[in-house]
Amino acid sequence: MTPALETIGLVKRFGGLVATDNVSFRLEQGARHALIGPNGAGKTTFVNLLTGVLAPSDGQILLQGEDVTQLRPDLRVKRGLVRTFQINQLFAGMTPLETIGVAVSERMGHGGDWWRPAGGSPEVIDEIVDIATRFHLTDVLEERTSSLAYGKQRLLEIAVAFACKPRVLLLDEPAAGVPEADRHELLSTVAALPRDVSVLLIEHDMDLVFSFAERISVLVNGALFTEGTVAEISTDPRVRAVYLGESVDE
Amino acid sequence: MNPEHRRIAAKYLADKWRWKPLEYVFWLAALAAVWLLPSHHLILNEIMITGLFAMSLDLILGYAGIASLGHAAFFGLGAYTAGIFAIRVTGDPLLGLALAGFASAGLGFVTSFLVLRGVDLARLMVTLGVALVLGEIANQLTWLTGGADGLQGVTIAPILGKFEFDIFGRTAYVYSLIVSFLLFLIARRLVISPFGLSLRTIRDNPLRASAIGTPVDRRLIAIYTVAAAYAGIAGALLAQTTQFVSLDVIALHRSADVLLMLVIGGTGYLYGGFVGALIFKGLQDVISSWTPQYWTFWIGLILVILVLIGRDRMNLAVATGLARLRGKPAPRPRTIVGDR
Amino acid sequence: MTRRAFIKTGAAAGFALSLIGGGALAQDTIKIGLILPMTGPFTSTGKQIAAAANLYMAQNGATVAGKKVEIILKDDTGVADVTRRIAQELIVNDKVTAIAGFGLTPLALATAPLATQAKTPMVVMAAATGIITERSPFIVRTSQVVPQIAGPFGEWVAKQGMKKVVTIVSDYGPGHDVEKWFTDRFKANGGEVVNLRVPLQNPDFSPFLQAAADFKPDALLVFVPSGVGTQFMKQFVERGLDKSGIKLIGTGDVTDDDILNTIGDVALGLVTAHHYSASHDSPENKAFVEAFKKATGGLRPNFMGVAGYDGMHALYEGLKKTNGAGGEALVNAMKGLAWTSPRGPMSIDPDTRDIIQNVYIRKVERVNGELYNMEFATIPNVKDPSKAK
Amino acid sequence: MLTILFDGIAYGMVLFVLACGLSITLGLMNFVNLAHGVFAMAGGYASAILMNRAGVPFLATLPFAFLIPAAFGLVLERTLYQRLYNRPHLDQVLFTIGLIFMSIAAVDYIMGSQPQLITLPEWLRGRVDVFGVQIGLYRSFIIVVCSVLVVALQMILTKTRFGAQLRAAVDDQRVARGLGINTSLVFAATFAFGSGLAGLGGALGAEILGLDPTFPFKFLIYFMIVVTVGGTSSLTGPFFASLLLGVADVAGKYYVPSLGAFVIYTVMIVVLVFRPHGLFVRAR
Repeated sequence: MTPALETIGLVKRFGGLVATDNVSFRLEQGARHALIGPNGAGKTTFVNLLTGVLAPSDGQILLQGEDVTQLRPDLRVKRGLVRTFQINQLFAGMTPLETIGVAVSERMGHGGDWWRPAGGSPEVIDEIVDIATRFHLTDVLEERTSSLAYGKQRLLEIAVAFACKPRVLLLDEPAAGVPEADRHELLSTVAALPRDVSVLLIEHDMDLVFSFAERISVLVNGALFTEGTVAEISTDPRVRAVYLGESVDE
Repeated sequence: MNPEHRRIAAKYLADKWRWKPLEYVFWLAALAAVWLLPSHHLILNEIMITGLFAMSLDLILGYAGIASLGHAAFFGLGAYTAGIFAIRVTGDPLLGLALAGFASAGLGFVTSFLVLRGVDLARLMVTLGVALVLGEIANQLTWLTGGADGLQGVTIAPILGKFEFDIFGRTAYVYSLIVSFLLFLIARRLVISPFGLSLRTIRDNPLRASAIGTPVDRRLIAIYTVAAAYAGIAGALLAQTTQFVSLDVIALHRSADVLLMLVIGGTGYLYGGFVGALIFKGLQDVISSWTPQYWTFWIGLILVILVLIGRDRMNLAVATGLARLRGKPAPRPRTIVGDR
Repeated sequence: MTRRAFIKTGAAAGFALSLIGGGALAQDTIKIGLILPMTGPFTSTGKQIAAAANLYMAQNGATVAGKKVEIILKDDTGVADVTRRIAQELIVNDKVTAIAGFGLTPLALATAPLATQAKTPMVVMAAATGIITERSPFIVRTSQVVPQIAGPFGEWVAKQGMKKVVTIVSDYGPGHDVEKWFTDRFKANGGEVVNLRVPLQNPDFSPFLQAAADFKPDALLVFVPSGVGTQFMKQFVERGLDKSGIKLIGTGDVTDDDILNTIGDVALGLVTAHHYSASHDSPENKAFVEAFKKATGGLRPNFMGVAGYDGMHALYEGLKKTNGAGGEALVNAMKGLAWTSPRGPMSIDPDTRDIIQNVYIRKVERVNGELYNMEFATIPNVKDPSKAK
Repeated sequence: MLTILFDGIAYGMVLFVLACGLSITLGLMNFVNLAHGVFAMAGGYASAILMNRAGVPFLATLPFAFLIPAAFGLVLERTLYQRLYNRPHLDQVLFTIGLIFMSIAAVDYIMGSQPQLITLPEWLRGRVDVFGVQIGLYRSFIIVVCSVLVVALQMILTKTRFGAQLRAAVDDQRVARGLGINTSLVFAATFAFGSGLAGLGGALGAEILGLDPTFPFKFLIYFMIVVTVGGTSSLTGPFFASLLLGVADVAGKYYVPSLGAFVIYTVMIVVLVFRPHGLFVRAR
């Protein structure tokens, strides 16, 4: 089967620094895959390459088998590659209702429509409410995003991505900074994502990774260090060494 | 799905585009001035045109977050287009208006590529530079624009062949009012549309806007072009109602004044431009007839006080009132360069 | 009444009102709208004219033909469309008998059609481009016309034996006029001219001075707005051009009496042509200068001031003749007026409504510790050559 | 040819001294102080008044041209500016434009609208011939003074304790405060210093640029161009930008006078389109 997302020999250099070093990576259809690595391993750069925020120095990115290496970020989103951000990237002056609404309209191709009022069509409203319900946001629909509790903002962060109907979802440390009390709500929401969405979880928190992922890739110094099932990775002494900062002898 | 939630959401969105009482008050008052303030039509005409101009700036600053210090480039191009068209082709005002709109839209489209990238301070200076260059071109093309002496001999035919421009500025005011109102209606549709909403996402967070599939650059190009067309039409209105065009239509002070007025009136709710123009021009008129030489001091003092005690509080009566009636929080001040 | 008809009637009635507004309606007071640059870079023009106009009224009484004269002073803000709107409001709302002032050419040109439309006399007291008076039959000018000064000056300079002159003018209407008329007359008398133009907003003249020096001319003619001229002269001297045998000459704008004294020694020896100098040797002028200084706390009147003073004189004399009526009658009454102004003999050309006056050739000298433009040659009764066909 | 280059450099130097204060407030303190020209004007007027009314020689007025605007800046900073540090930039723009309006009218009222003139001492007038190149003495003087200033400023910023404190305060106010730095005092001192520099620039530049009440508006564009083209992250950026613009402007006007006015704006647009953060800012 064609992988949902694949990179072939992906390289990104910043001047002399190699941030992504010849990464060839496959995300299978419907996967629950985690990408881990110590700080500075190049996880964020890798995500930025996948979503098109950065252009790779070399290599290819295939989305459902289609080469999207040169494609603009918004067009990748239209093809189903959607991400969330490690640090909330929301629209401070808007409400969750508007935020989800704009994502839904955009996905339905209404984004350039300048004559009909936003939310004029019933199916848009239906979908907004549907998503808000799924992400426990119905009680704060009309509040300003900047005044929401952090946990709610975090949920909104994922809800917005979900509103884009992803086929491949990149979750960048979804639980980062979420207070313990709200954590469960968030994690159960993530776990309940439909099975036809392939998920790549970029994470620091090993507990979360082990509970969610079925496969794990380890990124070290920009290069793919190893890959395997949860069991393989959790028992791999080299991975442990990397995380403990010890030198690894291959 | 809980139908109650659905009802609330639908109502919330519907409220966004419903007309609020204060909006009716505003436009009815503007209309009533046709009969009630006959001796003020000249300045009202100027305020209306400036208000329209400021509204066009609001479209890019208030909604899309593009700060411009060269918006007069489009205003000026519109004014010159309308003036030259009247001299060389025909004095029909509506044709001139349309042509001016198209010309400025064209310039807006071309120059929009210059403002796509870049931080706000750079945008301010690039737009400023474009306007300065254009002003210099207008100065040098003396055969076409009249250069520093101004474009003379503009005669405008009666509107629709019937309404002649009179010396009291009555026709002028009614004309500007109608054109401004129609353009306002379109702008109002535009800002509540999905397109308008997507602009606000770009203003708030372009990175995320792109990550939900919004083609950021295209949207910015589109709104910049529309705003340029609006500014061009405002310029054409000025050229037609004063039947003269001089280099100051494009000068820096016009760009700066319109930015001032918009900020005074508040950004992001379309009326800010009109309110700001009314306050600024009104004050200027009153104070300068009281002290022709030192009125700038008092205007300056008012600006300083305005900022010190907080523009939001000063605007409370108008802006929050309007906003509350429109069912959304008070318009927030926007930043030019971004807060640290 | 339909709305259209309403507007039409309103407009018609309004126009009728404006026709008589100039005369019959102004029963007890004669209002004169004075629109001047009171803020911005040309403030000194506004101050001079306003002070001189007030001085004239103080000296000659505030009544003419039994009616009280009142000046309404407005700031033009330096913007053409605002100036026009203010003039329009003065005509429509304040029902002024005449509008006056106008510091800059585009502002005057923007307002000219209004004067025609409302049949309101418009006295131009500063703006000096030739075409202004041709834009409306209601315009009378009491300042000067650029060709009137630059043309004869070109001729005079040629007659002094100079062969090659570089002109440096600011890139706007009056500058172009100076360039054209000086060049034409100088060439006609056998000289050779190189023309350079400087942007209006230009802080540093060094590149232009360098370019001018490269031509090694006998003289360098300069025309820049009053005030900026100082910068020019300083940089001229700084580059040592004064010692290189190049004579700096100009129209009197650069040695404006208002600032001449503060320019300092760099101005010494500068030869200029103009219609007014505060040092003009006549009893009228001595009285005027003294009264002006007294009224303004020591300010020396310049050519703007005298134009304001004479503008009021023209209006007063005209109003006397029409017995206080405005409109076309007032313009006709002002045509052909002749009197001895502080600047010397002057008159209003009945054909062009423009000014006829002497042009003086002057040299900057130190007199009693102060710098003055000392007149040493006179070209009498110069008409505007651009209209003398 | 070399004379043109020389003139351009001198012109650029004047621009730099005028603008570097702005690059400090805008770049380091992130405050859009459009009223920067007001302080420059204050310096120019201080110098002119002292010279013309009190007969103080030109050089002796220069310290006052620095100190008076600095004091003036300090007072304004303590009373007004500091309230606006955390306000949106549009508020700062509005506020400082208000200040410009007020200052123009006030100076006009007090001093009159006529230009103020500075008389140079004899030894700074005229020009000398150096290896066939005509060098204006005053312009050489400006180049020397400004060069010293640039070096001194860079030293202060990078080598002194105050410079370190300032950079710390700018990077993160809270952390700096935690380290025991009195950020409010540092900002006040910096603002006063920037105002003083502007004043010095006003006094030095008055001879070349002229000085009248409209000064703050007339040269605002030039300040802004220098600061944006140079970038706001350092002082060397604006310095080289000033030189570049000065030379481009003077050379442009000399070689293609008809296009003279376009040169400086075109340079700015091109630079900012390709380097929105300024010419001399290292790419991220």
